[in-house]
This record gives sequence, structure tokens and C-alpha cells, in this order.
Amino acid sequence: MSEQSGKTDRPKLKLVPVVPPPVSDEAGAIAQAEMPFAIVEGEPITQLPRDLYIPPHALEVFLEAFEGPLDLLLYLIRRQNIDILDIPIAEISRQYVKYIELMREMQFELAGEYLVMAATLAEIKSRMLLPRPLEEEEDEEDPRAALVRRLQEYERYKQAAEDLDSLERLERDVVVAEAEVLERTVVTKLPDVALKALLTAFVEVLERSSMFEHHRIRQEPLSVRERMSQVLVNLAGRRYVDFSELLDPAEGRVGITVTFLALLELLKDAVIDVVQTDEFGPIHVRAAQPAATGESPADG
Amino acid sequence: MDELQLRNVIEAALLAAGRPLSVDSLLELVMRKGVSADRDSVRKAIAALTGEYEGRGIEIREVASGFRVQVKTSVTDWLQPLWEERAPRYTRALLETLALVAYKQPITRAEIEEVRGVAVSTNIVRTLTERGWIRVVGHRETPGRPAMLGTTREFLDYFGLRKLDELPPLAQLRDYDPATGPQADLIDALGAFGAPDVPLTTDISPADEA
Amino acid sequence: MDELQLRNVIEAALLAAGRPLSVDSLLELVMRKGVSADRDSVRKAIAALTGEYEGRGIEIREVASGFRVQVKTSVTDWLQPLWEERAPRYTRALLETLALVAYKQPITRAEIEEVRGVAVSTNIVRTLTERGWIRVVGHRETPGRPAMLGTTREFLDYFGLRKLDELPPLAQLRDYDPATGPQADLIDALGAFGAPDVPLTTDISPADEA
Repeated sequence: MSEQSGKTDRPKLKLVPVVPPPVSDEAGAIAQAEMPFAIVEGEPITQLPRDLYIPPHALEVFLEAFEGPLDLLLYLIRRQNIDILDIPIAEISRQYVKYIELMREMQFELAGEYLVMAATLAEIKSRMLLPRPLEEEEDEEDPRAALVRRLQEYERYKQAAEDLDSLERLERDVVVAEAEVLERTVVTKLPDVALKALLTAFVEVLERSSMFEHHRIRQEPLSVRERMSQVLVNLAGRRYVDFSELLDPAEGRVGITVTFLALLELLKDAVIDVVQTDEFGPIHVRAAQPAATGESPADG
Repeated sequence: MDELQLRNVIEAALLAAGRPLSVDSLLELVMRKGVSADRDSVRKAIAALTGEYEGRGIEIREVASGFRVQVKTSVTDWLQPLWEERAPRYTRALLETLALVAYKQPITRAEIEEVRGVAVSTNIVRTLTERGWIRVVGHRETPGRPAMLGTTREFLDYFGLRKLDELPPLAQLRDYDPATGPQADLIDALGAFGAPDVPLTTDISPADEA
Repeated sequence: MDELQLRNVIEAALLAAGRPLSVDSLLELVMRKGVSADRDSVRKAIAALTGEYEGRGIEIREVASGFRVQVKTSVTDWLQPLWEERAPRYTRALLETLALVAYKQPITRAEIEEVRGVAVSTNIVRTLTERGWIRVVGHRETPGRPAMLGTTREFLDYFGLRKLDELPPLAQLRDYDPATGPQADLIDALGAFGAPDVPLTTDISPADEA
């Protein structure tokens, strides 16, 4: 095409308003006057739409300027100074569809929404062409009404977005005054946890698992569990601990029983080894040794 | 602690915080040090500072999360050379999405898409969330439990607002009444089919419509 | 531009720049706007501001690269609470992990994962360890020698327990429905063990960000 230059940068699309050329009948067969449709990169464009009257890259710019089919429709309406409540639906539809067809001809990846809108417009047109019985007329909404509502709704938020953008805002319009502070110590407060939150979490995790069932059968008191941890801590880093050292008589019978149960649990889990070298000799407890060494009595 | 001291601490706090401070948080500052004060005295001190700043290059502004000291916009212009970075510009798609969340919250993504007539990109939602302007405020109890979005206090702070109702008012919707509309006649409308083609090519940028 | 205007612009610049400004760079700001001024007038304005700030909570300080406005050290102390950061609330995953460690200790990470049905993040274990609530109490002699976790004395102290078995036993928890007014049940449950001062009254709702 002659109007396409080899330039790679984006064309400045300067468009001039033109008087509509006289039209014969069908959309495609418009008698094209000498009037230019547009001036792209200084070149007047006088070709018919069929003949790619907007260079592809310019058309892309055109499409990018719109936020979607509603935006494009609004533009078409506004450009002709038509009241939004007063859309000549056929006219607008035709223009809209022409753009869409053009873009498809250019093989643009056209968002599906544009095609849906084209179909909607076509549907409205056909419904308006159909004669309707008189009595129905009151119930049935003018097919344009829904479209007008959508357009109005979109337009008010389009306006709201512009209003929002014109508000004075940080970074762009507002600068916060700040004074330097030396020696500021940042302290991080740790989150608080209520016991209730902990229990709630526990109940929920239990509900997801089958632990409740297990525990109906076998349920160690928590004191045993706690003591299991304590025994392990006592054993940590020590080779052997005398069994009697783990039992504190000051705790009384209950305490000793708890420790004993804890030791049994740990032994069963193969977490500790209990070693007695001589019959009736001292019993030693130690953390279980890695199985590889093969010296764990728990092996047998 | 006398009034002047209170005013000094509050001024220093507002200038040091780097964020707006509420009356309550200012009160907490002085209470922590065992000073007895109340909200009224804090408010008085702020009012006194506001008065002091008149005729100066700075001012106290109340936004959603409290008070902040800012440069008067008449002076901001002088300071432009201090910053190399330009403020971020936001696309129309982002601003329209933000406007819909602000005015129609709580709103789902699908509802935003319905009004805008196009898909809302994940990117936009992420940008708005990362800026701390919108957040998920709940879920609609419809299939899929879509998230409902709302704006945050930071959004109001950023745009210098105290409350949502300080947003510019939305345009009124006018009723469409085909019976009384000036172009009520369907035939007229259909007649437009044969109307001369309106040039496709005038001003294509929708942005510079007055 | 009169002296007061110059002073106002300079004050605003010093408060807005976020860095010290030299006399020359301040001069450049006003010259850019076509105002005729010289170093002397800038210095005079700074001196005037310095005087104004006497008896206030802020001061102008000259450092290597110029002048800056800073909070007086005598006031800094009052502002400490401003830098207190609230760590984000603990996640459900963390609480579940903690509860499992408490009830099923000594327990390995793999065992926690088995019950929870999802992987336990290293972060959670680290956070709980740093908080001093759990610790490694030993290693299980299975391949990989996984660490076994247990709770600490600090854990008991924090939750106001003397011993672990002051936590309600599983049997009682089975009937504990967190959804339907649980507080009373729970107090009963704990009361059975004579737990003294459990902070049951704190609201667990994650909603309240003050």
C-alpha cells in the first residue's frame, strides 16, 4: 500500500473530520468521494474500507484506544453528538460492525467481547424489525433499553475513573513532609495466641484426621507425653543416664509412674535404649543409637 | 505536660511517622509516657498546628487513617526537581476497575466485567492488591464462591480522602423511555439504516473528547 | 519572591526531599523558577527556620551533604511506639502444628504431616522454635534420623499452664465444637483441671486489626 511507510515506529494517526460522502445503497458499495477518511503519517487516505483504508498498524492503535465494545460504541455515539437515550441503533450497529469486520479482515486478534456485541446489535435490529402484536407491546421492553442501560452504566464508571484520576494523589500531586529520626529502634511485637485458638486449631485438625478414633482405644495422658519430651531432653548429649536419675522421688508415686510410662512409650517407639549390663546391676538409659552401628539392644 | 509540649510531640510524631496518625494513636504516644491527656487535647494541638502552618509551605491534612503533614500543592511545583522519578501513571483499564471497586463495593470480578464489557486482567487485580488499594472482603455465596473486592484505608489515604463518600459523585442514570424519547419512532431508527455513512475516520482517540 | 516565601519553599523542600539538601541545591530549586536569589539569602532563610524551630520538637541540622530537618533527640523517645511493628498473625497451619506438638509430643515433622495431610513448612517450625515454644527433644532412629519435637516451659508459661495435662484431654475436646459457643464448654473443660489463669478471654477472631 502506498500509504505504508517503512518506518517501524508507531504512526501518528491524525484524523480529520470529514463530511459523509453520499451513499448509494449497501454498506460495501459506498461511492467514495475524493474526501480523505484520515491522514496517517501525513498521507491522506481515500481508499474504501475494503481496500484497507487504515493501515494495519494504525488500526491496531485504533483498537487499543478502546477499553472494549461498550467504549467503542460510546465513542461512535458521542462522536455524532447523539443523546445516549436516543441511539439510532441501526446506524450505530452498522458502523460498529464495519469496524469489527475491518479488524477481522486485518486478521487482528479481536477480543471475543467485540463479536458478542456485534451479535447483540444484530439481534436488537432484527427484533425491532419484527412486527409485534399490540397487546404485547406494553410488557416487552424496547430492545434498545437494555443496551442503553449498559452504555449509561459503563459511561458513568468511565467518568468515575476519570474523576478518580483527577483527584490529588500521593506520589503525583501530594508530597508528605517528613523529618529524619535518628536512633529509631524497630521493635516487632509477636502475635498473641489465645489458648482457645490453639484448641480450635487442634480440634479442626483432628476432625480432618482419624485421630479421634485411635484415641478412643489408646490414650496416654498428656503428662506422659510431656514427660517423654523431658526424658529425651535429659538424655540429649549424654552417653548414659542412670535409670534412677530419671525418677525423682520428690514427685511421689504418681510422678514416678508417669516417668515410667514415658520410658515405656519411648522404648516402644525405639527412641531410647535401656541397657543393663549385669543382672541386677544398674539400668542405664540412652538415646537410641543409629541402627547402622548395630549395637542397639532394641534390635533384637 | 503543657499545651506547647504536647503540640511539639504531636508535630514531631506527624513528621516522623511516615504515615497518617489517628487521634487515638497520637494519644497513645503521650499516654505511654504516663502523661494524662485526652482526645480533646490532642485535637486542640492539631488545630493549633494547623493554624501555625497557615502562610507556610506545609499543611495538615486529614485522611482516612488520620492526620499527615504534606506540602501545599501550591509549593509542590517548586520541588519537582527534587525527584527524578515520575509518578506512576495508571491505565484506563486499571482506573475503571478501581472506580468500580470503589463505588460498587463489595463487587466480584464478574460484576466488574459485566459493567466494563471486557475481561478484567489478573494483572490489574494483582497490581491493585499489591498497591494495597483493594482487597478481598468476602465471598459471594454463589457457585464458585467468587471473591468480593473492596477498597482499603490505604486507598483513601492515597487519594487524600477521609471517607468513601468524599469520592466525586457518580453521574445520574437517566431513564430510557422509548415512548417519550425524541426518537421514539422505530421507523426513524430503522430508517437510519439507509442513512449516509458516517465517516469512520474522524478523531479516533476517545481520550480527548471534551 | 520575598523572604517569607523563600523560607516556605526551603522548609517544604527540606521536609519533602527525604535527604539532606545543600545550599546550592536549594538555590537551584528557586532559580529554576526564575527567582533571583543567592546563597546568602538561602542561608538566611535556613537561619530563620533554625530560630523558628527553637522550642519545638524538630530542628535543622547540618550534615556532610547539607541540611536536614530531624526530630530532636529529646523527643525521639516519645515516638518509640511508632516503630513498633506488629508481626502478622499466626496462620492456622502454624496453630495446628503447635497443637499437634503439644498433644502428641515427641513428634516428628513427618508425623505432623501425616495427621494434617499437608507438608509442614520449615518456616512454621522455625517460627515456633524462635518463639521458644517448641524445640527438638531428640531424634528418632529411623532412616534420616528425623528430629522429634516437643513443647517447652515457655510454651506452658505463655498459655498459663503449669503442666501439659492442664490442656483439655482429647476425650473432652471431642465434644468441643468451636463453631457453636465454645467458650463456656472450654472453660468447663479446663476448669476440670483447675487451670488457673488461662487467657481464654482473648478474642481469637483474626478480624480485629486495630
